[in-house]
Parts: sequence; structure tokens; C-alpha cells
Amino acid sequence: MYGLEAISANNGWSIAVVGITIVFTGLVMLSFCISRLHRVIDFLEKFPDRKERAAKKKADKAMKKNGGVPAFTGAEKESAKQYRLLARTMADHFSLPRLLHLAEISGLDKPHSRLNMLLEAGIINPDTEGYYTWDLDLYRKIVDRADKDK
Amino acid sequence: MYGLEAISANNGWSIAVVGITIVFTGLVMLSFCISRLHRVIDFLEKFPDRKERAAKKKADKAMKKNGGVPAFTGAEKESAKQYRLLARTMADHFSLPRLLHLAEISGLDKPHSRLNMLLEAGIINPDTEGYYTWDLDLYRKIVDRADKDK
Amino acid sequence: MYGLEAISANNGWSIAVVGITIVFTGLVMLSFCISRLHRVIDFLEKFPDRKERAAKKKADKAMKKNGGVPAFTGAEKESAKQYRLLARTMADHFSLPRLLHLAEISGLDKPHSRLNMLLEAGIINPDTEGYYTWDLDLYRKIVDRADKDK
Amino acid sequence: MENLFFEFFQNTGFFLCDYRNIVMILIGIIFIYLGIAKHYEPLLLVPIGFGMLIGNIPIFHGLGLGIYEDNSVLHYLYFGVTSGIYPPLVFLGIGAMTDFSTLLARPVLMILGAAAQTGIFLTFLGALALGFEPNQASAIGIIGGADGPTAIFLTAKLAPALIGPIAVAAYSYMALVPVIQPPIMKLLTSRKERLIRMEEPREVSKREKMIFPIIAFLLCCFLAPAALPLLGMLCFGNLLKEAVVTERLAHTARNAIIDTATILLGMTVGASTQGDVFLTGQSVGIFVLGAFSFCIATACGLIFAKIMNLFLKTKINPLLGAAGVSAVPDSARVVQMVGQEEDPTNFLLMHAMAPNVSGVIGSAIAAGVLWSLMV
Amino acid sequence: MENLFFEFFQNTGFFLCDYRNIVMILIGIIFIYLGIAKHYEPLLLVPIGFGMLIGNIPIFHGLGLGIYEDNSVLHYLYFGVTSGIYPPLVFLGIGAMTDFSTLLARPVLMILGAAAQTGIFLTFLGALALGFEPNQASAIGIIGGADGPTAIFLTAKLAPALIGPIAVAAYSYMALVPVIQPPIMKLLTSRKERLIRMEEPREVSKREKMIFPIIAFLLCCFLAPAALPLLGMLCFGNLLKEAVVTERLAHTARNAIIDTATILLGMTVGASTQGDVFLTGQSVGIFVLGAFSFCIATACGLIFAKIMNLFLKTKINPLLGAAGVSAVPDSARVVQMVGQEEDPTNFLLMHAMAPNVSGVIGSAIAAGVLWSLMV
Amino acid sequence: MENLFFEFFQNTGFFLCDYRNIVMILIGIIFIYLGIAKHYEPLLLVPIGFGMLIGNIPIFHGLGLGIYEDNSVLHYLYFGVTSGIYPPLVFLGIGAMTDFSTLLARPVLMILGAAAQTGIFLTFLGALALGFEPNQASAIGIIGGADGPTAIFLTAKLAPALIGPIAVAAYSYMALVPVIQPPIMKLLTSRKERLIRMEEPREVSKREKMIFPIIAFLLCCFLAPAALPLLGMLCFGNLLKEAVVTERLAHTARNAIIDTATILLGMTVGASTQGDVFLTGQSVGIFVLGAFSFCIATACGLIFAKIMNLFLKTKINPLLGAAGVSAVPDSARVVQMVGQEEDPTNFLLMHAMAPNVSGVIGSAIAAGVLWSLMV
Ligand code: NA
Ligand code: NA
Ligand code: NA
Repeated sequence: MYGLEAISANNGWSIAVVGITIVFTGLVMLSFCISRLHRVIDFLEKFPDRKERAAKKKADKAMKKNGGVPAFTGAEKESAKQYRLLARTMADHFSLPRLLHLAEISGLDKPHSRLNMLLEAGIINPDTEGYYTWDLDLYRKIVDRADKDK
Repeated sequence: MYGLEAISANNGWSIAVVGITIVFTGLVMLSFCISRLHRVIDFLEKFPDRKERAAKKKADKAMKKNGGVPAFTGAEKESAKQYRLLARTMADHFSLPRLLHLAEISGLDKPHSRLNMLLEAGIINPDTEGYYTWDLDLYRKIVDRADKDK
Repeated sequence: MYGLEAISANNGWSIAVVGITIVFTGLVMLSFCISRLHRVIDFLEKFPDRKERAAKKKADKAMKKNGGVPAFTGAEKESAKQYRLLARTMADHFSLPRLLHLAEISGLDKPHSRLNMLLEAGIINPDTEGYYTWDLDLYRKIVDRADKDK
Repeated sequence: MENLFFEFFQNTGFFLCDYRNIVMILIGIIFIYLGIAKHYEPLLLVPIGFGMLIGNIPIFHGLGLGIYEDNSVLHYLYFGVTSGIYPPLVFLGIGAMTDFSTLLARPVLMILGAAAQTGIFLTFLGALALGFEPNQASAIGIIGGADGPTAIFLTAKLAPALIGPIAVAAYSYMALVPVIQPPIMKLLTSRKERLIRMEEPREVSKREKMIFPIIAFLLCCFLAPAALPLLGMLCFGNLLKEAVVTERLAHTARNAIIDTATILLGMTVGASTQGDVFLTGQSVGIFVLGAFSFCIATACGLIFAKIMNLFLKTKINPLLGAAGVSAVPDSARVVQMVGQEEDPTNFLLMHAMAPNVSGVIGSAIAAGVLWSLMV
Repeated sequence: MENLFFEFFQNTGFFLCDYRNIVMILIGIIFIYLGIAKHYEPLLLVPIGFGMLIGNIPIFHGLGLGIYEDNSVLHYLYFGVTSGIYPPLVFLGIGAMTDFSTLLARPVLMILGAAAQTGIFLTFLGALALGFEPNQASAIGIIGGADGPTAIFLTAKLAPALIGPIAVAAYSYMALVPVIQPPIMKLLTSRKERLIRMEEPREVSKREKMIFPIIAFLLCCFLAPAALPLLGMLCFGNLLKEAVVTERLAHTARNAIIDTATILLGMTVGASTQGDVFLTGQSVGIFVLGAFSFCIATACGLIFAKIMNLFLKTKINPLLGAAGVSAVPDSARVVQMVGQEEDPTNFLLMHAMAPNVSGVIGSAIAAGVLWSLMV
Repeated sequence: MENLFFEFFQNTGFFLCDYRNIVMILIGIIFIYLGIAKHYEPLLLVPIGFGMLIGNIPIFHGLGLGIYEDNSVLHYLYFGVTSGIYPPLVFLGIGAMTDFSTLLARPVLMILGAAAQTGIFLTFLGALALGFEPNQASAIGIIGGADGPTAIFLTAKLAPALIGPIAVAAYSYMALVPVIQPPIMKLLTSRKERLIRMEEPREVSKREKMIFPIIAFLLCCFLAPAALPLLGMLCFGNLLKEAVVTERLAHTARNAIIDTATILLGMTVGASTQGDVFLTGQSVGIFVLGAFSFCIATACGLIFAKIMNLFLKTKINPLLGAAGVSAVPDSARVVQMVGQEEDPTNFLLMHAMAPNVSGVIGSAIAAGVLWSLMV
């Protein structure tokens, strides 16, 4: 059986229509959701748990005081330095998990959270290939200021 | 059954002879073909498509004029520079595909052909381990001349 | 069936006891053996084959003479230099097998034993990640002395 | 001994050889040539091409050499294709290397990825009209999805006998995207349209990137559960990538895993094209319909983009519509190329990636729909 | 056409959805959140969490989508779990990345790794008391081993139906080690004990490190042959690592192999937790018993350490006992943390690694014993 | 409880142990020692050696531990050996790391690779004479190919029961190449011959290197189709390597893929050597014949090289003939060594690589021929 006959015999028209509709529905729904996504996120970020918020405020204040550079506590500064040492054992573009691993085996405390801190502070930045680089200037700025703070 | 008896009973002699003959035939045929191979290639290279030949001639002329150094057009020079930037983000011995990937994600035009150009010009050279290195001197020579050409 | 009844019905008590006993037996035996291990090794090292011992004595004497720095023969010095060249084509933290591979494809003689020599001399040292580094100072010290020796 | 020699000779390729094997071997060599010399999708054409050589060595049966003999090594490796295991693994890797930022920055571009999939269903109708069975027609239609793994996956489920021709058609046309699309793009767009510049996409937060694969997966698979194997792995891989802490898994997914799957997938698919089963009228029909579906898909994408411009205040460059067919990243690069021909300073690649990747999601959904409607 | 639309709609997740799927999807999202935001065992929680999403998309059967339908891709990948192939491959990688020096330096600490396994057998009794079958009880008990692959391996052999809940329980509690252990540690140890410093471990020769995996393997497997698949691979991997000359194999084992196994193991185990089979009274019992077994294991380790101190002249810090549950390397890190709370200059991590890794060996032996006693 | 203890004790290795297990364990330890301390083919001897330990832990049957019990993990991993999947994967990797330039520069040296394979067939006759079945005899003969994967592949197809002894023999002798070959080489060559220098090979173009694997594959497999699985993968891997654009696939092939295959192949082959099935008269015969075949192969290569010199105007160094047995790259290194003993400035390694790699192709063809003649 050929031609239009074959198409209608196999219920082709409705299959095609249904198919096209579903594909559009799916992608339209998705594009709608993600177009709302960042608003939702902003909304959620209005309710961080108290501690976090306090920390944030403090950080922000420090931030302002330092002209956009986050302030580290002595301990944070300390581990920033330790991480620097570890990072130097690796290539300029290093793997974050390996750094984490090194931090763990060298027994730095709270390796995960500290690493996170460095990431948030922008001292460690992702490159285009899933590897990471160390922003030396920013690092110096922060660590020195932290020194002065003391 | 043992000894010669077993051998002839299992038709061993002829199997051995056939086997040895086939192995020799195979490798002799192969060694003959590849001994002719480069002549065939040279022969084929006498018929590149017109455009290519023209390009080649031009390049050769430029080559002569520049004492063995290929001449790049402005655009080629441009992308050579872009590739240089990309290559610098990698180790001295870098992976070609990764460079290609970088070129693509950074949207350089004709990444494949340009990369090929750099390979042919000898600016990018393979090392012994499947990685590649960047011949900085040659690169400078070519790019500067290209500048003067303008 | 529930409670103690279920336990004894399924012969739980004895299973638990047996299980705990086996686990302890295993790890106690193991810890006992490995606590004796290094003595056994020291003991075995008292019987190296003659050649080795001779070599060792010689090396030790040289060692003493050089204040703790092993002495290389001319040939050894030679290959140390070759290895240095190879190592320089790699990152600071290089893979030992790759170095070995390079040595093989570049046809250095006795690649395995020579590499071993460098490892024992402490010129090549493992880092924390399964990679290896080249102790340049020690290398210089040894090679220069070897030169003077000549 | 003469007998033995003769007997052995009767089992050599020289004796068993059939003109169709020669034809296929030549096609295989052309594939390899296009991959290496012309850089058309080399990662796919070279393995498939060499696979064609492997599959077309004339062999005698009974020894367990052929890909269709069930104790042969090739058969075991081919199982990953027939069971549909390789494609999801490839998608895992693709997810682990794809960056959805541009999509997140301008979600509306995603709809272009849907538009281009219309080609799939029109081709499906065409195939029915040419007398193919509905299941075969679906597998043929999916060629228009311009997505190798999706095409192979659906074909393995609906019409296993056609895996060879459909995979070869899909990959050939994907490789030929730089040849097929430009004329259509120029035909259907005015110079003025091609000159339209896109505004810089907004900065996308890491949080958005992490949440996207989860939402995308849940939404699409609730709608079309049959897209699960493909979309599930794609989003899983992308989550591994975006969730910094699982970087090492993402790294393995986008290297060892996808490369291994690609090597085995390409090689065995190529080997499945044995002359006698491949060189048939059906295959010819499939190739014709495949070309048709690529053109239609491109056209639909372009036209839909022009329609969208009627409603959008900030116009989009209709060329982006052509990137909706997926064929990542070639069709996006083609958009960049064609755009730059008009205005070398107009930088469309980044924007073209949005419809490009959404085209991948779109064809996975389409595959799911067709699969579930065919059973 | 309406019919077709309706028919299709009846096959969408929106129509088939069941509250249990929603619950599981939420749990999955929580897993992913804990992994990414709280860094609890991300390499495990993220794949398992996403697997839960995959497994709880409401699907219609017959198409071969579900992990329990035997021609589905998920089913093929899940085979590595049910057949017990993935766990030994993971152990191969773990062996290739574990350094046993601290253990070799102070072998006596190894006994702490045995003590903590007592929890396994007490939980086994508890499970029996709650009315579980002996084979199920064994699988539940092994949760106290705090070792995912071991738990999955034993469960696959003894009570395949419980793989989902047991794996999820095991990994959740392993992730929660930093939450579960500290209170128990502080409860059972005095400040004075927590302040004890360990002397520097002696230098360990390369020879010892090479010989260890061989001796450990022969001894343990002669005693408990059923521990062979796990311990064999663990020691094999470690030998590849210590025997410099096989570095390239060790490298692949601790990267490509373990990552691939982890991705597939986590994802399929997660996908096996379909709401209808997962949300049962049994699972609740398993979670209760799991928590119980973690606490008991920790306590046993601590108490045994204190008992040892009665006989040792150079006292050991009893906190090390808590590291005996394995859960490498988290519980060792917890010891470090709790120790530093009392004395920031007291550096216990390195020492805690000894009971930590011996705990892995210990639970593998325990698994072997239970397996052989259940058949 | 006593009963339970006793019952358990009866299942321990200590109770079940058999002197043959001890013997095999000692052999395994020797393998590991040779690999690590003497650097004989460590990548093979270490996995095989440890596999011997794994395979010779005395186990009780019924639990599914032994490699010959069909639901054991070892059995699943061993499937890659019995089905012949691992060897082609290893060949894929070898192809992706082999450089055929020297062969292309002096194709005539390739014939030496053929000459050395004569040993295979002479050993085949010897094996028949010792009363082995033709299929077993073929598998034994291939030991002379000095190529592990080829030997394992052919044995798996022709005499699966002999995989253990033949693989162990093949790898042991390959490891002992530096011990076996030199005396024969010195015996059969005069000092004057050993001093012959080879002229520098000509520069080989990239094009030639790319075309070679295609021609080699087509020619050899048309002649001996049964060599397809091995030669196909070897040439495929080499094409991936030479076609720069597929570098990433070649990289995975020569790392993740070959390493994984090597680990599993070596370990399971080792584990298949259970004392009771391994320590038989047959195995002794196999080892004797294996040694014989290595010596014959070396001799044939050397003698043929001397014969060639009668006809060539630019003489070749007959030592190169010994490299024809393959055993890449050891036998080439041996040539280098022996050559340098006479003249430290004579650099033969590069030239020896030519017969060395062509020996690999040669033994693959030989395997194909034997396979097809045995069925
Ligand atoms: Na598409
Ligand atoms: Na444990
Ligand atoms: Na050979």
C-alpha cells in the first residue's frame, strides 16, 4: 500500500500531529519553566537559614569595607595558605577533586567547606575545560588584608 | 597415537605447509604493496584538484620568497594568533583534539582547516607521545612576515 | 516469629558468635603477621645474592666516601643524563611508566634497571599522587662527582 | 595437500568475494577519507568507515566471524547497539560536556529546537507513503533528528534490521550538514534577516545550571516517559558536570566512557552494513528520505524562526532556526559561518548553541513519542 | 485523533503518577542536595539521587523502560549490581588508591577495625528479632559495615529484593557519619581520653607495602573464602599501586574503572528504588536497624579501644575506635575533627586511617562469613 | 555452636587446602616477583600472578565463588576470555600505540616476521607427535607466536580447557625472552654478522602511515578471514592513531580500554589456573613444547635473515630475525642488547621494531589459518 492511502491506513496523520504537539508542548513547558527559574531562585535566596544570613551580612559588610574583596578570618586565611601550597604542587589548570583529595590526605580541617569558601571568594576559578585556576592577585589581596585585620 | 604416525593421521604435514605458505604469502604480498605505496601516493599527488594546486603554487612561491617559511594571509595570521592564545592555556605538550575543542567552543572559524594549516606550516608539531608542541620561533617568523606583507 | 524466639529459632546466637570470632581471628592474625613482617624482611635482606652484595658493599663504600651520596659509574652517569633529557620533556610531576616507555622507545640500554638505579639513588622521587619528581640538586651532585671520579 | 590448499583458497576473501562487498569497502574508504581529509565528524565517520571494511571482508560462516553469527566477537560488541546500551552511554558523556548556559539565558530559543523536529514527522509520513511499515517509517523519520545515538536507539527498538542503513544515513547527512544546510538557509532568509545581531545573553548562575538538568529531565520524561533512557542519561551527565563536587565522574563520563562507547558503536554499526543486507532498494529509499528529512527539518527551523519574529519585539536571527536540527555542534557552526559571510563581525555561534542543544532534547522526546506510539 | 491524544495522555507520567513516586523523587532531590550543598559523599549521593528520579518516572510497562523489565537498558546496567560485578570493580579502584602505611606502622590499630564490625552481628540479631528472614537479617546487619559496595554485594547474593533500601540506608548513614558519630564519641570518651596524642608512626618500607596486599589476601581468604571477590580485588588493586612498574594499570583502576563502576552502580541502585517496591514497612525497619547498627558499631569501636588501653602501655586515643566502622575516609575525618575540638594541635587523621581501612577488610570478612553461613 | 564452628572450619581454606593450591600460589608469587623485581613484562606477570593466588584459594563449591561456577563474579569477568572479547580489545590498544614507520621504511624486513612464525607450525607438528589432539596442538603451536592475546584468543576458540596452561606458558616465555633468545642468537650468528650496521630508514610520510592499516587489514583478512577479529582491531586502533583527528579515541584505546582489558584478562587467566585443573601431565607437555617453539621461532627468524642476506646487496643484521617472534617490544630490545655487546655504538632497536611488529601480524594470520583449518 502506498501514498496517502498508506498514511491514513496506518493512522499516520494523527500520529504526526500528536508527535509534533508533544514535542512542542515539552519544549515550550520547559522553556517556560526555566524562564521563571532564576526568579524562583532569587525568591528562595530570600530565606537562607539564620546563621548563613548572619554570616552573609558580616561578609557583605566586610566586603563593602574592603571594596568588593571578601574578608577571611584568621583560620580561613590559614587554610587558604595551605590550599595555596597544595595547588602549587599541581599544574596551573588543576582538577578540583584532586585538590580536595590532597587537602583530605594532608588532613586540612573542613576541606570541603574551605574549598567552597575559596570558590565563592573567587580565588579558585573554573576554566573552560572542567579544570580550575588560582587567582593569585585576589588571593594575595585577601590574605594580606586578613593579616592587617588581625 | 604418537609420533609421525599421529602427524600424518591428522594430516599435520599438509596443514603445516599450508600454514607456513599462507603466512609468507600474506606478509610478502603486504611488504610488496607497501614498498610500492609511496610511489602510488606521489603519483596521486600529481592530481590535486585545481584550487588546491593553485593554492599550493601560490604557497610555494611565497615559500621561496620567504626562504622556506610559508606565508599566511591576514585571516590565517589572525587565527594563528587566536590559536596561540588557546595553546598558551595548555601545557607545553598539549592534546590536539583539546585544542580543536577549545577552538570550536571559542568559535574560531574553520577550526579544522586552520588547525591543519598550522600543522602543515609546522607551527604545531607532534611529540613522541601523541601530544603536540608549539614552535614559537617559526610562529613569530611567520606572523611577523605576514604583518609586513600587509 | 519475633524476638528472642526468632533469634534462637534461626540459630542467631551461634551465628553472631561465630561471625564475631572469625572477624577478630582474621584481623588479629593479620595484624600479628604484619607486625612481624619487617623483621622477616630485614632477615631476608641478610641474604642477597653475592653479586648484589658485592655491588652493595662497593656502593656503600662510595657512599661513605661521598658523604651519603651514591657514586655512579660512567655508564650510569651517562644514562642518568639521558633520563634527565627525557624527564625534561614531561611535566614536573611525571608518570614513571611513561618515562620508562620513553626510555624504551629511545632505546636506552637496561631502561628498567637504570630507572631503578635512579629511584634507589633518590634522584627520582614519588609524590603524593602516584606521579614522580626529579631531584635536580642530588642529580647534579652525583653526576658532577661522577665526572670528577673519572 | 593440493586439496587442502584448494579448500583453504575456497575460504579466502578472494574466492568468496562479491561485488557488493567491494562497493561497501569503497564506501567505507570514502567515509574514512571524508572524516580524515575533510574533517566531517571524524570521530564518527572513521570508526563507521573502518567498521564497513571489517563487516565486508567476505567470510565463510560457521566459524563465528560475522557480526550476525551469535558467538562472534563482533556479535558480542554489537549487542550494545541492538540492546540500546551504547546510545545512552554516549548521551551520558554528551551531557557531561554540554554547557546549557546559552539556553538558560534565552529559553525562548529552545522552541526552535522543537520546530526543527517537525521534519521527523513529515519524513515519517513520507516513509509511510513510500510503503514502509509504520515502525520502519518511525525509524526513518528520526534521521531528521540529526542525532546519531537517538536514531540508532529508536531503530534498535523498532526496526533492528534497518540499523545499518539508518545509522549510515543519519551520520552521513550529519557529516554533510555544512554542505546541505547553507543553500537552504540562504534560500529561505533575506540578507537583512541574516544580518540581525543577537544581544549578549545574560549571565547564568551556577545554581540555575545545576537545577536545569533536574527540571528538564522530570518535565520531559513525565510528558514522554519513553524518552527516559536517552534524556535520563543526558541530564544525569550534565548534573555530574555542573555539580562541581562530582567533577571526577563527569570527567570519566566525557572521556573514557563516551570514547569507548563511540569506538564500539561506530565500529559495529559500520560492520553491520554487510553488502548483501545493506545494498537493497530499501536502503536507497532510506537515503532519499533521509536527505529529504534533513532539508525539511532545516526549513522548518528557519521558517518557524521567521514566524516567531512576527511576535517578538527583539528579533532573533532566523538562521538560528537551522541549528534546531541538532547535529551538535556542526549545524551551530554552519549558522556561524553563513552569518559571518554577510557580516564577519556578527558572532552567532554561542546563540546557535541554544536551539542546537534543545534540538537534542527535542529529538529524544520525538523518539520517545514514536516508540510508545508504535508498540 | 482525540483517542490517540487521550491514549498517549494515559501513558504520560502526569496520568500514571502515584504519590509514592513523588515521595521518592523528593527524596532523590534531597540526596542530590545533600551531596552538592553539604558535600556529604557527593560521588555516591548524586548518582543515587538522580537514579531515584530515573527510577520513579511513572512508566507504562511492556515497552521495556523500567529497571525490572528484562530488556530495558536500565536492566542491563543493573545486571552489574545483581550479579555483584560492580562492587569488586569499585574495590579494585579503592585498593589502587589506598595507602596502608599507617596500618603497617601500627598493626595493633587493626584490631579496632574488627571491634567495630561487632555492630554487624548485633544488628543481625536485631533484624531477626524484628521478624526478618536470616538472609535478610544478614544483609541488614552488613549496613553496620559502613561500606556501600560490601553491603550491595552481600545483599545482591542473599536478598536481591532489598538492594534498594539497604543500599540507600547504607549510603545515607555513611553520608551522615559526621552527624551520627560525634555525639556517641563524646558520650563514651572522657575529655582526658580525647586529648591523648599518638606517637609518630614509623617509616614503612616499600617492600612491606608490596608484600602486605599478598599476605592480607591469602590470610583473610584462607579464613573466609567467601570474602574472595571483594578482598581479592581490593588487594589486587593495592598491589598494582605499590608495584611501581604497574602504575599505569593502577591509574586506570583508580580512575576510569572505579568512576565508571560508581556511576553505573549509583545510578542503577537509585533507579531500583521505585516507590511501590521501596516505600514499605520493611524499608522503615531497615532504616531503623541501619541507624541502630551504625551507632552500635561506633560504640563497639570506642569501647574496645578503651579496653585495649587497659593492657597497652602506650595508650591509644579511644576516638580511633570510631574510625573502625570504615566509611572511608569520613569517619577518620570525624575522629580528626572531634579530636581537634579538644586540642587543635592534636593530629589524629593519619592514625585514624589505620582502623578505618582495616574496617573495610573487617566488613568484607564479615560479609563473607554471613554469606557462607546463610547458604 | 561447636558444630557451627566446626562446620565453618570445614569451609575454610585451611581445611580444604590441597598441596596443588600451595604449589600454584607459590608459582603465582614467583610471577609477581619476576614482574616487580626483575621487570619481566610486569603489566602481564603481576595480574596473572595475583590471579593465580585468587584462583587457588581453596573454596567450597555451591556458593558461586570459583571461576568455573557460572554465577560467580570471576566467571562473568572470565567470559571476556572464553568469548574472545578481551584479546581484540587489547589489540585495539596495541594498534593505537604502535608506530609502523620503520616497517614502512623497509618493508623487506617484514618477511622476517613471517619466517619466525614457522616455529608455530613446527611446534604444532611436535604437539601432534606427543599425542595432542589437532585443535590442542594448534593452540600449543601458537605459543611460538610469542603473542599473548593471539594465543589466548585461538585457545579460547579451539581448546578452551587449555587456556590456563597455554596463556601462562606464552606469557612466561615472553617474559623470559631476554633469557631464552641471546644464547640462540649468539650460537647462530657470527661476530661479523652481529656487527652489521643498518642504514638509516627513510622518512615516512603521514599519508603512508594512514593508508597502511587499511591496506594491511584488507590484504591479510582477504587472505585469512579468520584473522579478522585480531587484525581488524589492530589496524582499526592504528588508523585511529594515525588519523590525527581521532586522537581522542586513540588515546582512550591505548589507555582506559587496553588497561582495563589487560587487568581483567591477566587476572582471570591467572585465576583459571586452579591447581587441580592446571597441574597435569598435559601442562608439562605444553611447557616443554612452548619452550621448544620459542627457540625454534627465534632460530627460524635468524636463519631466514641469513638466507635473505645471500640475495640482498645491502646486507641486514641477522639478529633482526630474532625480533620476528614478536613479543613486542622485548625481543626487539634483546636484539639491541646483543648487538651492542659487540659494538656499543650500533643502534638496532629501531630497525628491530619492523620484524617485531610484523611478527604480530604474522602470528595473527597464523592463528587465523589454524583456526579455519581446525573447524
Ligand atoms: Na534534533
Ligand atoms: Na567496616
Ligand atoms: Na609473532
